[in-house]
Amino acid sequence: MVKQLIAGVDMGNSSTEVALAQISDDGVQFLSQHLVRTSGVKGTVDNVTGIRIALEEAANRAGIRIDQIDKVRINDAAPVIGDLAMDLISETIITESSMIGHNPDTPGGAGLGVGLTVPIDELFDWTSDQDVIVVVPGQFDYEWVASRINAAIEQGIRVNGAIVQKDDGVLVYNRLSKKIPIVDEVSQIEKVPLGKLAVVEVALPGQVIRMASNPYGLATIFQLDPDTTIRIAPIAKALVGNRSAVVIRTPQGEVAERRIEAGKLTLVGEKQKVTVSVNDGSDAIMEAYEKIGSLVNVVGETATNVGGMLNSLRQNLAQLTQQSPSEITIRDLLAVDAVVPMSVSGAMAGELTLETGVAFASMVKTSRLPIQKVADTLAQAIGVPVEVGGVEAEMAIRGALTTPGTRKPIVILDMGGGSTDAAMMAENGKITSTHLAGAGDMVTMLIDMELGLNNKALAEKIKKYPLAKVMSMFHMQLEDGTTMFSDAPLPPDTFGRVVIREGEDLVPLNIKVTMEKVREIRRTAKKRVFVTNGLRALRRVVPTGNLKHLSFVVMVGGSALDFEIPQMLTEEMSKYGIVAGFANVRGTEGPRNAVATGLVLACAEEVGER
Amino acid sequence: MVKQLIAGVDMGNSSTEVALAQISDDGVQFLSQHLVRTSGVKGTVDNVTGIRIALEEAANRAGIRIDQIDKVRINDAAPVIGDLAMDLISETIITESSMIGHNPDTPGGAGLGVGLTVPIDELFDWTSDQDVIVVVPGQFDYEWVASRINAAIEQGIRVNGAIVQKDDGVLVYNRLSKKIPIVDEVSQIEKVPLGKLAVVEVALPGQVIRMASNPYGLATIFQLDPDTTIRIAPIAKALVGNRSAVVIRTPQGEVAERRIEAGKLTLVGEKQKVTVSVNDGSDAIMEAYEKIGSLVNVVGETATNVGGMLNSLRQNLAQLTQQSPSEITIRDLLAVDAVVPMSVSGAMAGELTLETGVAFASMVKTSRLPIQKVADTLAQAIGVPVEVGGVEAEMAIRGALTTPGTRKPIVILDMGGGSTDAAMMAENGKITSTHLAGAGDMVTMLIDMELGLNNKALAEKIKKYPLAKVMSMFHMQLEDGTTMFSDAPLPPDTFGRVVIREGEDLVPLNIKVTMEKVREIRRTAKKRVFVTNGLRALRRVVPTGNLKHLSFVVMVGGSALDFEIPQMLTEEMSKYGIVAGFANVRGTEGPRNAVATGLVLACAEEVGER
Amino acid sequence: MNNEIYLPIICSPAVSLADIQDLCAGLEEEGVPYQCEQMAQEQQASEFGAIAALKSPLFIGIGVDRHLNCSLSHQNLPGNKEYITGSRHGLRQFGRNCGRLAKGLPLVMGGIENA
Amino acid sequence: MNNEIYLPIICSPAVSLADIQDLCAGLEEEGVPYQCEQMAQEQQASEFGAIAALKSPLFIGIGVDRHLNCSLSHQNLPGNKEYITGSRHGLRQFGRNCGRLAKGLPLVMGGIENA
Ligand SMILES: Nc1ncnc2c1ncn2[C@@H]1O[C@H](COP(=O)(O)OP(=O)(O)O)[C@@H](O)[C@H]1O
Ligand SMILES: Nc1ncnc2c1ncn2[C@@H]1O[C@H](COP(=O)(O)OP(=O)(O)O)[C@@H](O)[C@H]1O
Ligand SMILES: [Mg+2]
Ligand SMILES: [Mg+2]
Repeated sequence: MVKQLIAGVDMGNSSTEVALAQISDDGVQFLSQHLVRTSGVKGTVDNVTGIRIALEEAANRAGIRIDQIDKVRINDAAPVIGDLAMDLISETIITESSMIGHNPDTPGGAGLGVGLTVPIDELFDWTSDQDVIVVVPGQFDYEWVASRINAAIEQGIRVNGAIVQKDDGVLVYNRLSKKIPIVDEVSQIEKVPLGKLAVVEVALPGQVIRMASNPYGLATIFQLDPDTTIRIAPIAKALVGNRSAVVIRTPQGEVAERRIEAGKLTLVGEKQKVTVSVNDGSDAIMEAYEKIGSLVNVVGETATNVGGMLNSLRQNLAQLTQQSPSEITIRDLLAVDAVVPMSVSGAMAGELTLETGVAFASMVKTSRLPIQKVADTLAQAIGVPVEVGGVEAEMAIRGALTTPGTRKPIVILDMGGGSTDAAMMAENGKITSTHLAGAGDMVTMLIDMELGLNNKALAEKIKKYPLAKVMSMFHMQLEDGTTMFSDAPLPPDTFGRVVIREGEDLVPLNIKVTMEKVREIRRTAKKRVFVTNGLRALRRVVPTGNLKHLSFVVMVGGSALDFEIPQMLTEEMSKYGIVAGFANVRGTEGPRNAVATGLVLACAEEVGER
Repeated sequence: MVKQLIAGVDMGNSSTEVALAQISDDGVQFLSQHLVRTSGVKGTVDNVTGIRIALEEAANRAGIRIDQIDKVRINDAAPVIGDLAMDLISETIITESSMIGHNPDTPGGAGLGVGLTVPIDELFDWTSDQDVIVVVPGQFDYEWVASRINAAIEQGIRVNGAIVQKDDGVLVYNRLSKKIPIVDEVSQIEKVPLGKLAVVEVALPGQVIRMASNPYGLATIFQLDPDTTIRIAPIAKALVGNRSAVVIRTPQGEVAERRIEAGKLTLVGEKQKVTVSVNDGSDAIMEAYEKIGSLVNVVGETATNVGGMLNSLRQNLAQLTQQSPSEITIRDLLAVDAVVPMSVSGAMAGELTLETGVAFASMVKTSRLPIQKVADTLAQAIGVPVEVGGVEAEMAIRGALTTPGTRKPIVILDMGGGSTDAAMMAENGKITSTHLAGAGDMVTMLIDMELGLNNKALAEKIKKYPLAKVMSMFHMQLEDGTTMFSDAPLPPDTFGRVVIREGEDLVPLNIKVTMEKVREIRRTAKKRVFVTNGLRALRRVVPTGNLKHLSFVVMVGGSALDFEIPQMLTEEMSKYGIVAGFANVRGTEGPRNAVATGLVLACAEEVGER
Repeated sequence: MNNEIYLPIICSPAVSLADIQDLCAGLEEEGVPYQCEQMAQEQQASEFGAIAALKSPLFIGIGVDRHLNCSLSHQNLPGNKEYITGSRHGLRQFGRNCGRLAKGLPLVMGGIENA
Repeated sequence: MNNEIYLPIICSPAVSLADIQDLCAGLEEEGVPYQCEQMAQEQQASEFGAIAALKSPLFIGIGVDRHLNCSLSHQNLPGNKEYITGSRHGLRQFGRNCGRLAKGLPLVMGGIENA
């Protein structure tokens, strides 16, 4: 009777997984499994450190020593590597300080005031038949400011509004005898042009301004002719949705939304090329891609943003895979539109606007990975025979088929960090596979950019855990509206904020965004990457290209652990009558360990055949 | 020197507006204006009552008597009438009670339990080596239920979960010695099949279930073969996003999302016809429409939903306009997708699902309206000469051009209740106009349906006023996140609810929807109707069809008073370099009174020419 | 413990725990802890409620009179003003609504009399 | 008035209104009403804060000691535990944050010491 201890090892870009089993005449009995972060770039000898730790832990759990293992089999990892980049295609620029449209938390009063901009210390130098908007730099005290405005009004100077540098809007307002709207927290007040006609508008709490955000409102206020109205219109547009605003009329003052020349992409197919401008957005790019069918390479226009982007990508990947940059060809591309908060150039109060951009994931085929070298090094390190065996896609399917309720024909979606890999096993056992750019890391990048975090680790947490909003010292509201009490006071740095519920820990987000907005960004990012890629993958691997001929789709990989991605695909694919869900490898492991399990099963079969 | 008192009267579908002015050698001096609800159907003598009241009030405000007016001019109202309808295209049906996926507020415990469904009073009749899910009808007291379950567990009966009719989940849970997940508030518990294998899953607060919403999770639990997994997959899909669920395995049990045969529409153009299935959704319908160019009529497939819908529409309009139904031809159509909460047929706990549907606005040209008759009756009633004069579109443009910052070429969008009317005046004064189906009333209908209110008046309020959420007895959160305190306690019926802030009044919404969701539905409805129609209108009236050749778009009408619709158009149209905003008629009236003002101005011109 | 979260219920001397069992069940189902206390003197439900509110870590409190009329008060409500009231016929729902008030959830309607 | 909303500030006998003007300005800018009261006996800021919280219709209160150390407490916090603290060098921001606590808004960071 043969009785062997066999370990399967799956090296991925992010994770290394191990399955340990005993093979005997009674069949295969799995003893343990383990997962560690992949050490180094996939397919290099750096991986050995990680594999060894994983094997040791698995052996440990099975109650054996690593040198008791009879054979280790590692997967012939697919020679693909992904990378990410982002390109802005719009930019908002203010020239000549013609507006401030920011939203201080506590402006003063409400209403509309029009007049010439006058510094508070020159208020009495003005003739009394002028309408005035008073400009208050930070060095002045609110008591003094208020009394001075009151005195000026007493003298008949028509003060109709105020622009204040410090957060003093309400304080000044409360001390005025005649009530005027006040916009405060204008940090760069020295940029406010003086002696110019200006309007200050503040809306009631919970409402938005109506006059300054309407071009004809501005035309009425400033008595503009039609030509000037055309020039000032982008200001009105930029103010849509604000609670408060200041607009100052200067001869050259302008707000422009500039399209950045992001450059053109040339998608090189097997038979044809298509060139598309990045400015046209992701839909246009993906449509062009669809037209040319399979991709041979992507080239960016030189001396443009996208050109530079693709160059640095090639450089990166060349370094990683130790090839020359010219050998690197992009074999798949996923473009996704993103809306990114950016600070307005030329602004006076740190205003942000939402600019549009395109995010790219790209996928490069490298020359064959030196897996044999990894195997040899590993064998030496642990003193156990190591063999390279089994195409990754085939092993993944084998492992996934241990999920209850599945059978051939089947498609697996391996949703990892850098790529989404798909493989189909037909009725007759024939396997087709494909590798797509864009997976978990792209979701993380999109969340990071769209929330303006500049913090990958935080974005990764937002991706993985549910949100809440801390409503008081002792309770918070969860994503679904449920209230949750706390006996101990919630930490001050979480108070009033959106927090990530990482188990018992609360990680606060220091951004001015509602919980619902964060949730929406998180979910849209997941949809844009994984629903898109799920469908792209199916169209590639299903022989007829017609999704209705398919019954089973099984998701594996790290991103199949996500608390909502698999459900999004379940919903989407049900439209085509496809049963889709995350795997439950061996009925117990969930979406993890498919390839490692497949390796063991393949090995067992061979042993059995002998 | 001529000195005349002239009144312009604009009869709309919803509102009747009046402008009163004195014409002299010095020009036109507007004295007053007024607006009333239109009495009766536009263009019928029923209107006279309303017009008279409006004239009286305007005269009153100007300090004159109505019989001092020298001349009344009423507009030659456009002979168009709109109507609305809605058609569902999907429906969820449960057969044989195979699932309950509802979300009680207070389920008990958390986790997953599997077993045969057994009534609580037969619990001890079961052999002890069975896994059991206990079914608890409403007549049993929670104390008794808990003690019985405890006793059963003591005896070795494996009770793994409970399905409870009353809202007793937490009460029972708190009294159990072994903790199990409990789904409660299952109102129709008598429909739960007994002696069948069932799973009860409850997620932690703020989280969603993962096993019952994954087809392979259900396959693992019920040990299903692939074919059965295919049949049970729609159940998993239907449970996506729930916090708790019960799935019971019965031989015929099934949840199906049925496509209702909504029928086909035939769009008849001048040269060609296109037939499109309502099931294909609004985009397909509007694309088909675009292909055929201008519409001569729309016909619905007989004996289908949409056929019936178009028939009753014709009936309605025939009655309104006193024509025969066969004379009624649909000259414009706006289709919009809508997601509507509906109760699941065959459900056990009053579950709702979101079904898809298509909403239609349609526009009918009637024969010329009997305006002269209205004029004659009015003249008799008030003893002042009344003349019919001026095409509505021309008058509207004239009035709108009194907005500061505007000039020819200009487009006005008259955004009313039943229709969106557009007119362009070219450089040379030539006017092109068009009437489009879909305006304010369609927005109200969409809000009503998508929130499942069945209350038009409430939906109209949601459209017009901002929202808040009452967070405690003494404070609420406004749409923009601002907190607002109240000295007096907020009424109990608003507590914890989303409310409409109609001035000082708070109108509570008795639905389980977040403030953000209501806001999103409101804003999307506005966008789908008015942004779509704005662009459709421009393409029709701009001679080249190229929007970039246009500079000024001015919005008038009731829906231009909306607190966000004009800003949406300002934003959208700025993409084409168009200056768009709501009118400020005469620099003071905002988007109201354009036609009435235009009528007075036209009249004054004629007087001057004489 | 000083920082424990609970909702105080203050009852008439004529009321037994069994009488208000349904009220307590409503609170328990909503997951809101409570503590009952009996007064020596007869008073009105609203007066009991106001006393309960004053000592409540949740700022609201329940009063129950001898007829099982119930009253919920808040510390910030002047005098003995009640926010919601209940009677012997709707104890479970009144308790449930008190729990929902503590949690910031909308009340379940039908049978609630606004004070 | 019994139902007025305000935030109590309880100060050391050594502190004058002028000393805490900045603190008050922070509260006023946030639109939160306050009332100041001076104690006869010297105590710690956290003790003053706990007293202020107990009488506060907003359930939070501010204490200020003779050195202008400030403390914000909540009725539900055990003993004299503080939620946030401030010093003479950040009175305006401390006041602002107290106002934001009353309104449920996130605190402005920089210079806040968590207690
Ligand atoms: N619990 C989780 N929820 C969501 N995403 C996860 C979770 N765990 C891992 N991931 C994501 O899975 C990706 C890595 O998947 P993995 O299968 O380990 O990668 P690879 O196949 O490239 O080795 C990362 O993007 C990571 O963020
Ligand atoms: N303040 C407002 N905000 C939003 N919509 C409004 C407002 N006032 C009126 N409306 C909408 O305007 C529409 C009626 O517009 P109106 O110009 O009076 O119609 P018509 O031109 O058909 O007479 C209705 O749909 C109504 O809901
Ligand atoms: Mg301020
Ligand atoms: Mg319950």
